[in-house]
Amino acid sequence: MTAAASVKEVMATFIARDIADGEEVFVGTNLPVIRAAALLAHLHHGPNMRVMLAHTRTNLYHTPVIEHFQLLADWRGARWAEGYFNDNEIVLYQKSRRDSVFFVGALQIDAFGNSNLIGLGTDPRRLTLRGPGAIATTTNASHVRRFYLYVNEHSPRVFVDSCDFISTVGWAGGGADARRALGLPGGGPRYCITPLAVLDFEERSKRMRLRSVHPGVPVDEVRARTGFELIVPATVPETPSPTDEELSILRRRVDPQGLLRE
Amino acid sequence: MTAAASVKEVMATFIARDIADGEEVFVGTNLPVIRAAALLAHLHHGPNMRVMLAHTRTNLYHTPVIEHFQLLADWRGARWAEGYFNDNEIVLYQKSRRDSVFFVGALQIDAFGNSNLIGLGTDPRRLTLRGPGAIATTTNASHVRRFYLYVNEHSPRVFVDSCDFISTVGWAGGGADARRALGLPGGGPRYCITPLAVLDFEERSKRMRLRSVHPGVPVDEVRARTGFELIVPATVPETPSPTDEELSILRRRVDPQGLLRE
Amino acid sequence: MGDHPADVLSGAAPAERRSVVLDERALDSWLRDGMSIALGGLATACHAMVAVRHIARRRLKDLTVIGSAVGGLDVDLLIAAGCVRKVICPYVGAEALASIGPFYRAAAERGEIEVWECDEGQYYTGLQAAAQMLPFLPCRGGVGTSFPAINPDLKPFTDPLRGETLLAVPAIEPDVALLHAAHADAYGNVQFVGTGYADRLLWRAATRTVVQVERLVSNEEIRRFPERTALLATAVLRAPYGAHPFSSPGFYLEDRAHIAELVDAGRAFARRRDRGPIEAYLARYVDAAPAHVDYLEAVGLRRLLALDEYTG
Amino acid sequence: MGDHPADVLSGAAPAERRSVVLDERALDSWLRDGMSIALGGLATACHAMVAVRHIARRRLKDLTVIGSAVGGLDVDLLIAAGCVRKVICPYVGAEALASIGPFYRAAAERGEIEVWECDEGQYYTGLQAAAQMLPFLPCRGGVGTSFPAINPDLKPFTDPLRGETLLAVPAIEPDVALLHAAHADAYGNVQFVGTGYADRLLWRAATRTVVQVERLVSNEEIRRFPERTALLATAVLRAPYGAHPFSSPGFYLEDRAHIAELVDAGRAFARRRDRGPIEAYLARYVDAAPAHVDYLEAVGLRRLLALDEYTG
Repeated sequence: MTAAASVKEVMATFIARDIADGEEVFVGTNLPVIRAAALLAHLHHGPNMRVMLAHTRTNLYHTPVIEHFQLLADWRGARWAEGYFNDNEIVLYQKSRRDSVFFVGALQIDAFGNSNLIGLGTDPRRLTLRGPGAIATTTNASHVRRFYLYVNEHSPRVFVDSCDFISTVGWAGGGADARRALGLPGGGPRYCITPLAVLDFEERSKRMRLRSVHPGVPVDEVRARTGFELIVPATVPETPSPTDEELSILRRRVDPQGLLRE
Repeated sequence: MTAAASVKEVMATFIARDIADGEEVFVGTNLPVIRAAALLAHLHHGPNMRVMLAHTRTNLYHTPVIEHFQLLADWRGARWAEGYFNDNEIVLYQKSRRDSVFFVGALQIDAFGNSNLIGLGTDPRRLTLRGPGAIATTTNASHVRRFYLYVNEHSPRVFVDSCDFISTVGWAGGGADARRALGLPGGGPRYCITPLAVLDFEERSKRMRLRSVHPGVPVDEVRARTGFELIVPATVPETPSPTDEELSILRRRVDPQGLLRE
Repeated sequence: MGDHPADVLSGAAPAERRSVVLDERALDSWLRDGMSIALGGLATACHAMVAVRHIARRRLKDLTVIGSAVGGLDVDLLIAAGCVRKVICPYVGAEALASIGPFYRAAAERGEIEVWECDEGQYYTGLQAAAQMLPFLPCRGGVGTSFPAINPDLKPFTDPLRGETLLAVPAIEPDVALLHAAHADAYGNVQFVGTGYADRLLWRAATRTVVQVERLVSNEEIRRFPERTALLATAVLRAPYGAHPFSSPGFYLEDRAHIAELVDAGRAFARRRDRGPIEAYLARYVDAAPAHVDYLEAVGLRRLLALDEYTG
Repeated sequence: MGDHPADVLSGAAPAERRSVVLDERALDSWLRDGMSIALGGLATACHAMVAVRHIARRRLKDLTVIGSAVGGLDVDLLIAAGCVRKVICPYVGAEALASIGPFYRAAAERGEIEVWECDEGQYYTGLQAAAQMLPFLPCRGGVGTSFPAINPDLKPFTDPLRGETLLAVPAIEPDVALLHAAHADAYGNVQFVGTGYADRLLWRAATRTVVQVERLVSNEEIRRFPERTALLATAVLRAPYGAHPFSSPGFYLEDRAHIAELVDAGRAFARRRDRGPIEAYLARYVDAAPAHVDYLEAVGLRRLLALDEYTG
């Protein structure tokens, strides 16, 4: 009955299913997949989630259609507010929001999920490419129970042997104890979601491992477009597609404009 | 025309004249002299003072009569609010309120204006007298441009050679450099006001010095009721009495109940 | 991955948004011996007295009580009931009504409770550290004083950048914060009349927060003034007159006669070690009043209605 | 005692409460070369653009610009005008409208500006230190990363209590904070529509704070909702549409066409080192518009009225 799910709809669904009721999500602006994932989780199985939107906290479980706002500070997104928060409070007061579901973008990611938003080059005073900067990723990823790496491009220039700079720690030099050794209370990266696949971290070494490929993506392509040695199990499942119910929530309530189908 | 000023009215007037327009004052509750001093300064020459009352900030320059509230948290005192503040902000954010006019009470005060609100005794686990505690005096007195010591009793048990414990630093071991040596940015105690006299601190040694005696108080009495060697100049003036204008503001607008005349 | 809520939840999603409104009797599940408990309000206002009396009624033991920065007689009552091992509070008393809490003073002087000596700056610094998930935060207030000698948890250190001497204050981490506020909706959106003192910080620092409110309101009423929402409670308890004998901004003044009863009982104990008056007080207002409404009846409706801010 | 205001004031008390409302032309007295200037708002909203354009018009030099945590193109404009020596900001850009500020990127890559590399946690920690008058505050975010190597001001140290490794962040101390808000009275009581982002903290950290407002209101209107008063400004500037081309919550949306002009000028410079477009932009919107109203006329009334939040 519904048209086949797009790759972005598959990605959003995978993430949404991993978000539990009661957790805190930020309805982002710049990344439609992450915005859709947060709202799908909320509307599908998360009536008690804390939904952060335009520096307000709300609950949209009964909101028929959630308009998409392209900019973080678009005040129209505050119409549903149950409370306001100040930007500095949300970044500094980590204890009251350890269950925040956090996403980290990157220019570069290494085999242990360490990532770089600072820039490319060797001399930080003369970067060959000045990156956007770390925003809140460094501090949030140090404290939240888990976070997700998310990139729009799956290529050897993103997935590198070693980042030029590290702005967010994943599993540092590797090993399940790596973060504890650094004194980071956060749970670390759980998955890395790309346009080709879902990657996770092998339990002991915490090296990146291919968990599933999106529909139609060959395993070899993922391996070829990853710049480091990726752990590839004997059998790699396909990233599951949304159910009709999930797809209908996505297309009717979350993304009627079809940003995920472009 | 007006009846002679009471000692408490003289004390309040002395303090009020030392408070400049534009400064921040807390309208306290428990100490009528300090409350009256703050309001007299505001109504007499401080139209731009920040008046802190019941955890709100306001301006009462045109308020005909300012009702006295006996308790810090009496919400009726908030009726004039221009803004609210949280207790933790007022204590931690010292930079935006260095011009706050602050008063420190004490169980004991030594010759250099160090003071004690913790208690009396030798073993802190078994105080012979458990004091009320330091409230915010320690931190505020470390930062504000100046503060005042204020006591309701002038006796050798208050003015001691050495405090059993020090909860607020005055001039530490003495000397104009004592506070800088400790790294305390605040300007230190400026005056000590008692029911008998006003004391200040000799410029070089920062030892306590008799500055003026209240009307009718003999210099010898002050010396006798001070438990340490007080610097007494050859001539000691009398603490000036309020003008008719000041007295009329006190009695009509600040203290119609006559708490200062009891 | 057991830390991940998705693994914990059965996967069966609740159909609707859950109410966090608590039945008084369910308070037991939030409180136990040895806990570290933060009490909101300030001085003679807005203490969570339904919860405090519940603790006293249960005679919980060995509590670390983190009173408000200007701690009230809520702390004194818990000491009177024998619930307290340690007090973290820059002051305990009721200003003009009791310059210092009589039970607090007596217990401290007799070494029956441990006092974590601090001023408000050190106190808030420790709570701030907990809220920020930091092991400590630095504080200048206390340098040059007796605090580090009296309270070895306040450790002088040299700041790594400019070499100044500061005090390191360890995180003060309440297991639960017990607050009283004007109103909340069923989902834990709490709004104050007034400033809320430092209750927001207690919430940020505490693992869980239970808030008593004068009124339960609709979610729509909360959304009407979202800028007034101060915090998100883990649980909400409807408690009209729930701060009595203390004041509740916008609702009622403190009950001075009742507070005097408590203070007099304290003085009898402090001066003559006579526990008669406090035992009578506890029997009447705590033990014989299992529910909040029983307590209010014991106080009496006429008394309660006489506490109005403007006709009182 | 020269530090004591009573000695400074002539003793002659002003007869009335002073207005802190500023004439645009008086902005000069608040700003000078080499200053450390904090800019409020966030991303594409609520930047103090009247003040920012004033700085650009004067071509002030060697400024340290402390942008908002998600810094906008207000920072980029100052870099374009050659006013900036150093940027303290976790991000500079306009999200979907410009993933990174083009002048910021070009100047940083060419080493023409110094970037104080930080994330939001380190940034807010430094401002918090200034507000608390502390030489530093600790931060966990950055441990295990390249930040300390790139920015030696972020110094790893061992916490004196538990021995954890943390970063010491020095106080970030703005000489002046330039903010934009909804309204204020003549005495500097500032209220926002919306959250105010982190403007309260910039105010607490800064030595002085100048606030542009959409509306000047009566003191009585401020007292009607005192809980909404966010900060007390040192000076207030009436500036309707004063955040343009950025949005002002409750008043207008960002002007995307105008922002595109600026971004395109930036890209011409970044890609071809062609300063033509930005010089044309500065000539038209900055130099030829000495007063805010001149700027608004250059933008055009039709354009301004088309930025409405709900009919737009």
